[in-house]
Amino acid sequence: MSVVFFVLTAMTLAGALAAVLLKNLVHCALSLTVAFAGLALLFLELDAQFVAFVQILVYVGAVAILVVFAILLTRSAETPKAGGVFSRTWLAGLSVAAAVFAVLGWAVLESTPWLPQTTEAPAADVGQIGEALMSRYVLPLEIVALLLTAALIGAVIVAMHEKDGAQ
Amino acid sequence: MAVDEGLKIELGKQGVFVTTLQELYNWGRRSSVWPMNFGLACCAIEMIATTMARYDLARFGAEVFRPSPRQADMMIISGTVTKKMAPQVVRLYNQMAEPRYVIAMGACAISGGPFKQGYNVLKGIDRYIPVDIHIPGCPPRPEALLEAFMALQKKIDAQPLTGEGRPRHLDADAPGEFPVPAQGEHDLEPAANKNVWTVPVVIR
Amino acid sequence: MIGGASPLAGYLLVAALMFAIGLAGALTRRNAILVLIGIELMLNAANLNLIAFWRYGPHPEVLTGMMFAIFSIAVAAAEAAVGLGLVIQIHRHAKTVDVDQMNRMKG
Amino acid sequence: MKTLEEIQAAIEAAVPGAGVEIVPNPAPSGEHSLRLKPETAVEVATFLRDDGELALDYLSNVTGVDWPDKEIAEKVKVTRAVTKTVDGVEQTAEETVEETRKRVEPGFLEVVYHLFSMARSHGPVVLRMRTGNRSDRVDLPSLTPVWRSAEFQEREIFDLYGVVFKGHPDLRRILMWDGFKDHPMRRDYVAPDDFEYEPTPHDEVLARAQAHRAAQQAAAAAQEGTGQ
Amino acid sequence: MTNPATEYAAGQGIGDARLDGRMVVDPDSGTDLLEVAMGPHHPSTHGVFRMDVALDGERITRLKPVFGYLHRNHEKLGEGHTYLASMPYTDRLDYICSLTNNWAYALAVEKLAGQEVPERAEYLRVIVGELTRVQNHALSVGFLIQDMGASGTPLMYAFREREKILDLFEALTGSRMMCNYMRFGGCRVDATSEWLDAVRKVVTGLPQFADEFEQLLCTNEILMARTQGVGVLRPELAVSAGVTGPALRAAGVNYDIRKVDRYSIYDRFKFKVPLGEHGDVYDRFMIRLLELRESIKILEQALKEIPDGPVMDPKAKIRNFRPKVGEAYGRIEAPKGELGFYLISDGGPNPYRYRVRPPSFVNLTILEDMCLGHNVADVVLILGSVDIVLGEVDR
Amino acid sequence: MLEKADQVFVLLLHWLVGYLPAAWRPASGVLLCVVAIIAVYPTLFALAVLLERKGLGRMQNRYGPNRVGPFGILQPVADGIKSLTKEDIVPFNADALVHFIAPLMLVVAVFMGFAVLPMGRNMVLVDLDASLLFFFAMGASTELSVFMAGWSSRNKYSLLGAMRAVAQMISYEVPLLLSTVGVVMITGSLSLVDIVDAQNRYTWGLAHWNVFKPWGLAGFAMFVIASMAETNRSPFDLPEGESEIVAGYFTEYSGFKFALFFLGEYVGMFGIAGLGTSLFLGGWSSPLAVLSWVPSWIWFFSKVMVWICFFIWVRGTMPRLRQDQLMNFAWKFVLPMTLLNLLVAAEWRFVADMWLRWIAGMVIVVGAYVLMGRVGMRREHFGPRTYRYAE
Amino acid sequence: MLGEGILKGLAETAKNFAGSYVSKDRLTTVQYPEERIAPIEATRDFPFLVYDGEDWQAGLRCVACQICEKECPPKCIYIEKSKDKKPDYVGKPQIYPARFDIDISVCMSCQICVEVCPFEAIKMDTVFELATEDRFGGLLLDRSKLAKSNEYYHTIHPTEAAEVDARLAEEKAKVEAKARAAAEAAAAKAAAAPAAGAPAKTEPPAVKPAGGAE
Repeated sequence: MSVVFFVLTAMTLAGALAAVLLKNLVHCALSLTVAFAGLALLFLELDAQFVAFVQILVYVGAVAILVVFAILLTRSAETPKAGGVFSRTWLAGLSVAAAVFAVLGWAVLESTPWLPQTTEAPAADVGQIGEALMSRYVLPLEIVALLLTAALIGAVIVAMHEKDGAQ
Repeated sequence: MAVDEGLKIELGKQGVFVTTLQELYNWGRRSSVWPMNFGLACCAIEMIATTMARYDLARFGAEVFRPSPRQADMMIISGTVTKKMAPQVVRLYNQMAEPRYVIAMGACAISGGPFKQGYNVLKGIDRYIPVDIHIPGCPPRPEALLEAFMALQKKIDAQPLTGEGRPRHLDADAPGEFPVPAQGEHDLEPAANKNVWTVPVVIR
Repeated sequence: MIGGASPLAGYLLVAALMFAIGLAGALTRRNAILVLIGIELMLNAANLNLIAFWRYGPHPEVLTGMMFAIFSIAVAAAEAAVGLGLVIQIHRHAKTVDVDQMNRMKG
Repeated sequence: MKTLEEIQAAIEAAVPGAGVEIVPNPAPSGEHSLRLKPETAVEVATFLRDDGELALDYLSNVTGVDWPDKEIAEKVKVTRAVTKTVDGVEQTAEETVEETRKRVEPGFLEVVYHLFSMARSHGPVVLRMRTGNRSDRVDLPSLTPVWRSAEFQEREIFDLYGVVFKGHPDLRRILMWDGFKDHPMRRDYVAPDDFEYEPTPHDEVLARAQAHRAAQQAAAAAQEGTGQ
Repeated sequence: MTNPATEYAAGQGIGDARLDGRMVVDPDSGTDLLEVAMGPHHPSTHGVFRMDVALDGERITRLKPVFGYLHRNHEKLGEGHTYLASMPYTDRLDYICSLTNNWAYALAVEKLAGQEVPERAEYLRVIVGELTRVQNHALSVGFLIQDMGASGTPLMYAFREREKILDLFEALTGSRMMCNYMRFGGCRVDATSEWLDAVRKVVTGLPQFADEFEQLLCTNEILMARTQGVGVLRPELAVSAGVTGPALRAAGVNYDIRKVDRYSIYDRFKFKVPLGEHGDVYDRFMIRLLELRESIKILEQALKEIPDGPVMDPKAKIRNFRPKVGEAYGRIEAPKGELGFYLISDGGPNPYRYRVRPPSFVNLTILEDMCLGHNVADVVLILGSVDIVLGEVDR
Repeated sequence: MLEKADQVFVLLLHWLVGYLPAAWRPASGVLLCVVAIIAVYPTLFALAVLLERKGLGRMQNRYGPNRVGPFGILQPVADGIKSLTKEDIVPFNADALVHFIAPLMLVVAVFMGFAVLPMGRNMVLVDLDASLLFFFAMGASTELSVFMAGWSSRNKYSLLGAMRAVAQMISYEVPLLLSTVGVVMITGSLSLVDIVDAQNRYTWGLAHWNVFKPWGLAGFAMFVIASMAETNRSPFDLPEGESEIVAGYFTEYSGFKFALFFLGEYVGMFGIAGLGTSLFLGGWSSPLAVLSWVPSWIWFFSKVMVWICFFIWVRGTMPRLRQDQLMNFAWKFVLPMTLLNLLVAAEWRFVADMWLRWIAGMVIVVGAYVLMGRVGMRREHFGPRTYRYAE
Repeated sequence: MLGEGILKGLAETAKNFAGSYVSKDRLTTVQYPEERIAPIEATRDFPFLVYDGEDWQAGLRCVACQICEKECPPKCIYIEKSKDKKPDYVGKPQIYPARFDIDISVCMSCQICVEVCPFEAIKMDTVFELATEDRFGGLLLDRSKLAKSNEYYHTIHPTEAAEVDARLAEEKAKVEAKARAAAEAAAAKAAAAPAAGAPAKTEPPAVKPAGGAE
């Protein structure tokens, strides 16, 4: 447990909190990227270089931008809501979330003594990951590839303007 | 800041070059004057000609025509300012970041020029914004613009950073924004900004 | 401090907290995009768990946790794309992204 | 190309009651023009455009002209009945007297159209129309539906002269700003006075500059007075 | 791309001077329209010109040009000045081609007063007029490519050539741009034989310049992709809207006033009129380059045939010039289209009515029709291909 | 001696670090390298700006800046001083924090990329085994800063420019990434050091640069196109297309923040040029075996500068594309070509016969290029025209 | 083929780039303050008043006929006639301009004043380096600033000046011939010609800025 860990944790959690609490949606999205970046750094701290870079490439480079585009396209950043930013049932939602956190936290704390203590960094370079992907995990890889293609096509179709003739 | 001229020359002879902060600042300001991409009428063509191969304003490092007033240092009012256009010109000037300079290029920009008797022509842009250099001519030759540019450089060079003749942006009391005239039913209102434009007393 | 006992516990707590924040966001915000953001946060919390377990787990050389995280990121990206596409489409029809108002069945 | 008289005849044949007059032009250019009645102008214009032989498909130029009210002093021979007492008997006799009468001929705004044919490469045919007066009867039919090129030029005439074109699709001010009130090309337009500093004034400018100068000097004197 | 930023720095955003945008909802389509005002100070509106544009995404659904930012009251001033004093003002109409403006005005006054022009003066007029056309076309093509985002290279080449021509103008008339050269009944000064030799030298170099320009641009894929099929102008609409000049001929209508009116001495020269087929921006661009080459041909012939003689009608009066009562409309094929002057004389020293029929103003009538359905980026190109000069549009 | 010249910076570093206590050495070594990078690239940026202005001038028959300092070399310095001292305007309505962070974030992200570029033999800050991925991850985060700049300014043109920039950068990131996959496939590594090492071999005195192979050539061409778009260089400089949207996303920026954008843009160019050099042009290796004595870092930096000069040359010649054409070009031409290139790379990998793989590779690459070019031009209905004349 | 035109264009710019180092045609810049374009004789910028002889006040050709003032299109000339008369270069007593101002901030360099001047008194100058910070003082030229010698006129427009001189000489000869004839006819009367008044002193500046030093 180093100082780095606490700093990164603080950054990540602050980003996450800001992302759900801020009023301006673009600010939410930008805080979300802070959370993502913090998470990527946590992955680096956990010796998972590859995942960290993928996290930045995918989340910061793509998902955050997508969110931002969606916000601009739906113009939700500028229209202040009449009834505030939170849902009518916010209390219920909050209590559910609190309950979940309580359960999870309790579980973690309870199981602490049994958790493993290994500290030496496992070797996981890109070559190994590649080999694993092509051997043991080739089936999931292919399925994910298929899924991604389907999702891509789906997203395009969903977001595509209907032609005028379709109406 | 106050290094004796004679001492400086003496040091220079011995290979020691003294540059004061003021000189460095003025040198930087004067060597990198980016004009705004802004043209109004006939003179704009001569202004463009000045940036072209024959005259090459770029030699002075001033070919970086910025389309955004925020990044421009100099506004060349090149051509007739009409009353319909004047508010926009003032607004653009207001949008520029200090230090900013204005060159009124050509007769129309200075005084309305040949068109001054027209009902829609502003009689000189210095009724609303402060002008640093005036170039007469209709239109002035490209060389005249280059000369004016060098005159502006000289003017910048001569400005002390403190005291009486300091540039406007270092003077806390100097106005940073200039009121934009409104287009009234018959004329611009007001017809001139009294803080900028002091009508000379005519001895005649 | 608990973290001192096992670094894994610290990560797990962070992940739990982040999951809770994401859940709270998804459940309490009115804007559909914010709901998606909350879901992303939850997914990321899960990823953190996966990586942490891989790192401190008994068999890191098998790379299971890491693989899981990679696949999860890929799927999450696809999910975000489709989800946001849906939100935009709903906005186009219903002229709102307020989940409280998205209660009509027809577009 | 047909002569103007032939064109006039053709118009009369095609549009009965068109009432087209020929306005002569004494200049060496010899470009005489046809004066249209506003009521039938659009029909006549359409005919001129569509007629196979004339095919005036190209409207080049639209001009506004302001003819202000003219004060005309003319000598008129007036015959009037005069009661005279001749020899104690009242007689009514007719007498012709020459007298100078001043009358104000009402001015009008005129619009001139120059037509050419691109298909047949001939022209110009000049059309003119007049408004009733310069103040309230200033509407004329717009020829924009016939020739698109009139669109901006008619707008300009509306802006600068104040002719209102009926049937124009988008009649707004074009050169001056929207809040502007005057029609500056009219001959009686008074330009705004901003001759505060005139180093080389002439004529009326001189007069205005002097007025400004006097005011200026008075102000300066007043300031001096308060200053001391 | 719809755009949420409706408010910007109050009165101080850059957008404020350039555009004044608000969001309106088109009740018919239900989509959001974005209203943008391009100009009056916009880097590529060729001066102070504004276009009020309504955008559906990036597609133009409405475009209204707004004029008057350079309205210098030319016509009003013309009515207050003598016939002669208006001549230097015509220089400032289309300030790129002052000599053709001089020519059109001189032609109109000559028509009004019935004056003759000596033969040598006619030749000189043709020479300077065609030189003007060459430099105007080079410039307009250069500006068009500049609007397309080239970093100035074609414009620089155009200006390189223009400077050579301007040197000729200066040597003949004394000024680079505002020549004030023609007079009613001839030209102000005679050309020396050295000047004519200098013109010959420049004219010999022009084809090489045209080649270079074509090499640089004509088959450039980016240029073709951006200009072909953009801003199509149908010939019927062009005729109805009174479009003249290269824009009309690019639409395929064979109408060149030099051929139609045969004014001056154009019937003596052999030259052809290039015609476009598609009427798009690329055609207008190419027609200008081809016309430039035809102008070179005219120049070569005129320089060969120019006779000796006076350049001024000895009967012409410079001062106290009072034409008889009447009116006249004189027009020429200026580089931008039909430039006409309509003069009414009441017998006084000043024209009673002085009207300019500016080609670029009338050509702008169809700007909206050409732009509808295109992209914002195309508007800039279409406007560039119409080739306007604001001095002439607003007068 | 030559050996020493080659390793001069490495030796210098070791010598400097040698003075420090052993515990501080690794950290201070990294710090020194970072300082070196931060010092070198802005200098190169100044040089490139001057080169661009002078080079463009020469292309346009003029001199370019030549008065500020001898031959104008102090021009960038003057520009720097001016920009530093210029008033910094934050628009009244702008989001001041985001407005402030955006240029910083751009510059930081752009500089991060240099950490993995091998700038000479043994001259790499961190030799990650996923360095290519790292570079792209950093490149991806610049998009966000561009968006932040455009959005926070609260100006329509800024936002439009930012949207355009982001859309363009995302679109071209895909082909940019895919064009490098061929290299990764053949080299079998994501590490730039390994990739350069693999090219540093010679046959008949000629280097084994990837660009000399069919898949490398096609990949290189696509990489060049995509890199121009990625760095917003002409003819893909739409986000700052001044004829349409003023100055794009930095319309509202003035003074030092604007200078940072300027810097970020050029340093980004260096980064991508360095990456392309490492991937296709053999990084720091010399083109001919006989020239191997020239220090490796000279090769690297001169290749980068040549790349920049090419960018300048293109900028001096081209008009710019339109937004939709830009997108179409990315998705309908560059992307298919890069995908096809993967096929060629695979063919190269698995066909053993020397001549067959050469011929097959060339045929596929050239054939596909010609075919797609033709089809594309025909579908968009453009091509040279002829004109008729009337007498 | 796709890319062909682009390559052609690149070749063209490369040609110009390389050419700029070898050919003057491809490096057209004239580095203004040091180098100048060869002066073109016909060039005109702003008008000036020609004087003959040494003393500008005595030698001014202008007789204040005010034709140029009337004909000037932008009305930038301001003339006040003198009350007295002074002998001109021929020796004939003439009215001279007591004040002759040209506002070059309005002047459009159209040369009409030169054309209409019957006395060859006003000509066009070639000086264009007039940029000034002082709008009111710097751009309103009075007699003293406008007067330039005939020699100067010869240096800037040699051909034109020679023609003018020839024409003037011819006129002078004519005038002299006439004068001789007149003198012979009325020798007695001619002796009593009134002497011209002393020339006016140097003009005070026409205007001064409101907050000026004066």
